[in-house]
Amino acid sequence: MGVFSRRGLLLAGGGAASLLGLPATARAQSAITLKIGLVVPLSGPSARWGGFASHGAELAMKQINAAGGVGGKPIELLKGDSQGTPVEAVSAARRLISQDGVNVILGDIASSATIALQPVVEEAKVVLLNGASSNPDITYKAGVGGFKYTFRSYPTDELRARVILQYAAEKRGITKYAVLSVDNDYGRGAIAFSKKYLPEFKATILSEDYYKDDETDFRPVLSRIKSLGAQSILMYGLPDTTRLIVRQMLELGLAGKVTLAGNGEFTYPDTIKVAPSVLNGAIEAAAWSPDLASPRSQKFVADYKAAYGTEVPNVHSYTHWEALYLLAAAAKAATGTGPEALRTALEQVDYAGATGRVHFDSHHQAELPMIIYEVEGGKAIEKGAFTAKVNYPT
Amino acid sequence: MPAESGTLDIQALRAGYGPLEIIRSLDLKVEAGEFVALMGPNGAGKSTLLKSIFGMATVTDGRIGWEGQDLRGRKPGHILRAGIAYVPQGRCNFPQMSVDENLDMATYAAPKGVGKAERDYVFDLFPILRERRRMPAGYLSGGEQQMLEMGMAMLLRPRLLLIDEPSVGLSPQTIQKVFAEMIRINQAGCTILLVEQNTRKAMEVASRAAVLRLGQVIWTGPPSAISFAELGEIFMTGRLPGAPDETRGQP
Amino acid sequence: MLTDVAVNGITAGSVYALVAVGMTIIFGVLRAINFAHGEYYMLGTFGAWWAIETVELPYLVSIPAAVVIVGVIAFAIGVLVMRRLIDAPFQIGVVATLGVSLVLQNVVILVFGGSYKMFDGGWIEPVDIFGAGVSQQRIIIVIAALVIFGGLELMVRRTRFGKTMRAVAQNIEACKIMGVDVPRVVTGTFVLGCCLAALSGALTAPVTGSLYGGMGTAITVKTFAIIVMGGVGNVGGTLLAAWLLGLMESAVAGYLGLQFRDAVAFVALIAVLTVMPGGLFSRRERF
Amino acid sequence: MGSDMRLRIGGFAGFLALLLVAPAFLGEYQVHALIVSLTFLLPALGLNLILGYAGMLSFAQMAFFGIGAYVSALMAMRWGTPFWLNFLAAGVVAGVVALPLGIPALRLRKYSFVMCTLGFAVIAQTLAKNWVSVTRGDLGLSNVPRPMLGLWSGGIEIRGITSYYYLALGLSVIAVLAFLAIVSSPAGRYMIAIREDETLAASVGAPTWRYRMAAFVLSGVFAGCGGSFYVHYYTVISPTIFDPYYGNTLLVIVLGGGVGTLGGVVAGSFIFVALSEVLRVAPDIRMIAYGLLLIVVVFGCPEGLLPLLMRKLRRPTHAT
Repeated sequence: MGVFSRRGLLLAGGGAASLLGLPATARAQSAITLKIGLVVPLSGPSARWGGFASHGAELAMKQINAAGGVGGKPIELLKGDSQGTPVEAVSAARRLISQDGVNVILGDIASSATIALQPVVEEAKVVLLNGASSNPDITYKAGVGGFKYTFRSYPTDELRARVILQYAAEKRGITKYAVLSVDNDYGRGAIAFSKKYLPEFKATILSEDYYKDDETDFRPVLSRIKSLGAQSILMYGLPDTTRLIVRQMLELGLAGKVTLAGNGEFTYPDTIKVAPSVLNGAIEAAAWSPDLASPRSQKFVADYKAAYGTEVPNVHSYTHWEALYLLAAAAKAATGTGPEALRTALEQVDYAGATGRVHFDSHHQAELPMIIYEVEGGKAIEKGAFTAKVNYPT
Repeated sequence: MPAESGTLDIQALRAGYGPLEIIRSLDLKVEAGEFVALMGPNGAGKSTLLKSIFGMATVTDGRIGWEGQDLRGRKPGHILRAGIAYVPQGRCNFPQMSVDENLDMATYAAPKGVGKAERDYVFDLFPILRERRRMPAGYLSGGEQQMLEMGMAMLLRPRLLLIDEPSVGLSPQTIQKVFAEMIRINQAGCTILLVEQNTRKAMEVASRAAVLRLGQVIWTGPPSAISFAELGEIFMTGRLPGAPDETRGQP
Repeated sequence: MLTDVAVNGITAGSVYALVAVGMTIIFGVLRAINFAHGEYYMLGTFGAWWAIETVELPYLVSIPAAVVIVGVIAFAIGVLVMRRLIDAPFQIGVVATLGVSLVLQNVVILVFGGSYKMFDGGWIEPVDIFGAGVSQQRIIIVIAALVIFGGLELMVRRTRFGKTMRAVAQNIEACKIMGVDVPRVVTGTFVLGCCLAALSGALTAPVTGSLYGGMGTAITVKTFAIIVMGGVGNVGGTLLAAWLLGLMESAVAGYLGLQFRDAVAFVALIAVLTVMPGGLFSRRERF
Repeated sequence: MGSDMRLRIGGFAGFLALLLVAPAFLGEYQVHALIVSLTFLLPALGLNLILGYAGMLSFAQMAFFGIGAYVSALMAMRWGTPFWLNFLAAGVVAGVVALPLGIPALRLRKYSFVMCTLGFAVIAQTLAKNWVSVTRGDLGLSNVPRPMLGLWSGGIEIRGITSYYYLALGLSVIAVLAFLAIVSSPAGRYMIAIREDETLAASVGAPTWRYRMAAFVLSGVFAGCGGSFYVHYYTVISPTIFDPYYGNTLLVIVLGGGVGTLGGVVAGSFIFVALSEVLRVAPDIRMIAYGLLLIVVVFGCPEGLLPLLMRKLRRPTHAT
């Protein structure tokens, strides 16, 4: 990781706002018609993630089209079910590309599915925009790394892992961790990155546990963590499971003794409500949070809740929602109408999203900030946004 | 059709399992109090005939007359209540339930269950069952289990008892006992229709034999009217020795 | 730590036991592996959640509501699907119940949306037991498991329906000959088994906290291991096997690491079957 | 019998001819769907062997598929070995792994065996997740090289979808021939005898356990080889390969197509993959419709789709 810069939190993107506000015909001359294929799990156990993503993308489509679409032409959004598996994801994408003629594939959430999509879109010359997968290989191998049509508008877990350790060490003096993360590429990957930066902050890991995404009983592990005397649980986990874990921490009397650090919606009001005494002091690095002060983000949360009853958007809702605006911005700026034009436009895009400026590096990885939150007195407090360049293996 | 108590009158019966037809236009009449042994080679349709009567095979055509009503299309529960019981081939009890519980299950079809009198009737028929009443059926010997099954069938005081191969897997002495019990049951007034592979034994006890071949009754008459050799000939060729081709009716 | 392991093991095992016993009695009468069993657990959770969120019933009332809802659904599936499995070869049961599982899971996703929901309700305040903290809800689950197993044991031994269930499990042909309405017994047992899974779902929802359409799959798989270890069709054995698995998992998760926990059930299963092919507890005492 | 045999051979030849020319008339997506069918065909043939011919339902099939995929990917990535070698090695390793599992498991009764093999898949997944130094754990192995059709190194690289298709088709034809050779060998006939009546087969001296074992190991070989093709086509392998999704798809193909028949399994691979693809027109209700179809199919033709079709085809010839 290269330059590590701290800066103030970016507020609402002026670019995006103007994009919405402008009369639809004003820049219509060369806009690409966007036909987007959303490939996410819509059935089976993984549908719990795909549900948020498709809600977010559908909301953006409706909003953009209501505002006149892109250059006067509406965005089309077609869904394909991947069930979170490579086989289904590739089948869905192939159908969307060759039957429906989409020019963008948005997805998947599962990294293995996204990786399987990369060669497919490359061959078909269709842009693949990913807003949720965390496997570093996806952009190590993209852009100058090989796959010219793959883009990821989601911050890397390497950045996340580092900022958490740094904040915890510098601001809170935490150096003794127990790992409890989800047993998938996201949880395991984030911990692997954390291990890389542990020496820098003189931190150690006392124990390491990974849970299945349908795990419901954490009591044995929490009992052990309690007896080990860890200061903090380093957790890269699933939001719904986080709530379960904090409940069980409360049961076992860990409140006030061990804090949470990492990511997994620790700082969402709904989570804090479950066990405020456990979550006091919890530190989270988030790509986005519904608490984000940015007006653009606040409006998104309000619109989303209005559209889907009481459902609170999660980070996938946000990234897939924002992805459509990002694509719209690129499509407008494109010179020409072919796949090459859209790809080039994305490479050059300079877009102001709710969390900050989106710009893709040479590996088509968006440079996005991580926002640090800390729970103080039952409320999540923004502690700043951090960005850094990724150092790619050569 | 006169409603005669204990009379079974099967006419032009066609039956089998699903699309497979085994009984092909079969006629058979059994009078009250008779002890009829069904004989014939494997696959002749003997067991299927019993199952058809008891509502456990697919009957496609014909009539199963019983005391004036047609049993065709009826379920076993109804047939039991109509006074017919069935002891199938192979084990037909609940091995992990006690003898008492087995007898309880046997009264499932009775409208109000069965009282002490019926139970005592069965225990008097088969005294060994009284001694073993708390023992799981699976612990009984093969002969005792056969008796339990006959006892279960007799519990509802049937007027017609269908028995399929009671001697399979039993020792000669036990076979002797089982057959003696059947004769006693028959003498007590219960009509019996027996399928038995042990032809010699069956001919000893039955009052009438009926020979089946390819799903039809091809000969019937008292066991004394047919010799063993002749029986074998029928099994093989479907004809009585010396008889013309179309021999198939009643004598 | 040892107390923790024991307390955790028993509470987790009781949850498994409630789901598994339903599967084991269904297996007993049908000789069919029910791949959709976890879905009834899921439906029970959703039923309780729906009753609380939409009808605004209190949690205590939402439990019987969930059981009744699932009972009705199970009755329909029992009549339409499960009855047809009585005389069918076992492969038919595999595909049919897989189909049922797909339908139930994805209808729930279609109706309620794919994203997970949070469950509010129950009593999750911790209580101290020998130095280990346990929520009240877990104590309720353990008590419920004991009461239900006691009740089931009484039912299968003493009642006419219970005896008939055992009879169907032991010799289905004999039952037909005795005039037993086998389809009705099968449907009844199926509904009972599904209601037990639903009850478990509603009871554990407060401690699992979240719910989503696909949550049943994992339960189904683990339940398989328990019913085989307990001796298929053995009610008492199921409870013991479930507790034993709960304890083993708890020990492995506590001393080795959570990531090895799911393999425990199956390593134990394979080990048990290598030594005792009939399961840990006698198969003779079916039910 | 003779006309039946001719019908079968004719049917297969016609079907193969159709498959050979298919890409000329189909779009990339449809060709891809055919590749998916062929990808499932290999493990399905293996499942058919153990289930249809030895009468044991195995869930280990997808574990063998995954093991084969990992072996093939690792060989290609670490040593740059050619595809044919990876393919064979995947089959051999999967078969070898099947052996120690079969020793305890094949002594068990039907249902216990089902659970045991299911357990094996869970254990294989745990291993894939935790043996990070080899499998990279959950990150999985990505950018697995495309198949190299050379004698040792270099050679032709399979790239476009049509080339993949013909590779898959070629491998499938070999697999089908191998399957035919196995089931028509004396060992295959023993397997059928065991399936029909185990006690009888044992009483006439057929070493039932040994033939079951052979069927189980061979089922592993088929699955392992299938995994090898899979990984070189999708270029990614992660522990999710051991999830129930794949195993369930296989079961549906074999049981829905016609268990214990070769044609049924071949037809099942195409019919059920096609069905799941056709239903993509309605993504929201796709899996509901698929589930309902499974129920209808399984009760409508319990012995599988192909036997039913064959009967429908044959009936008119009988009538004349």
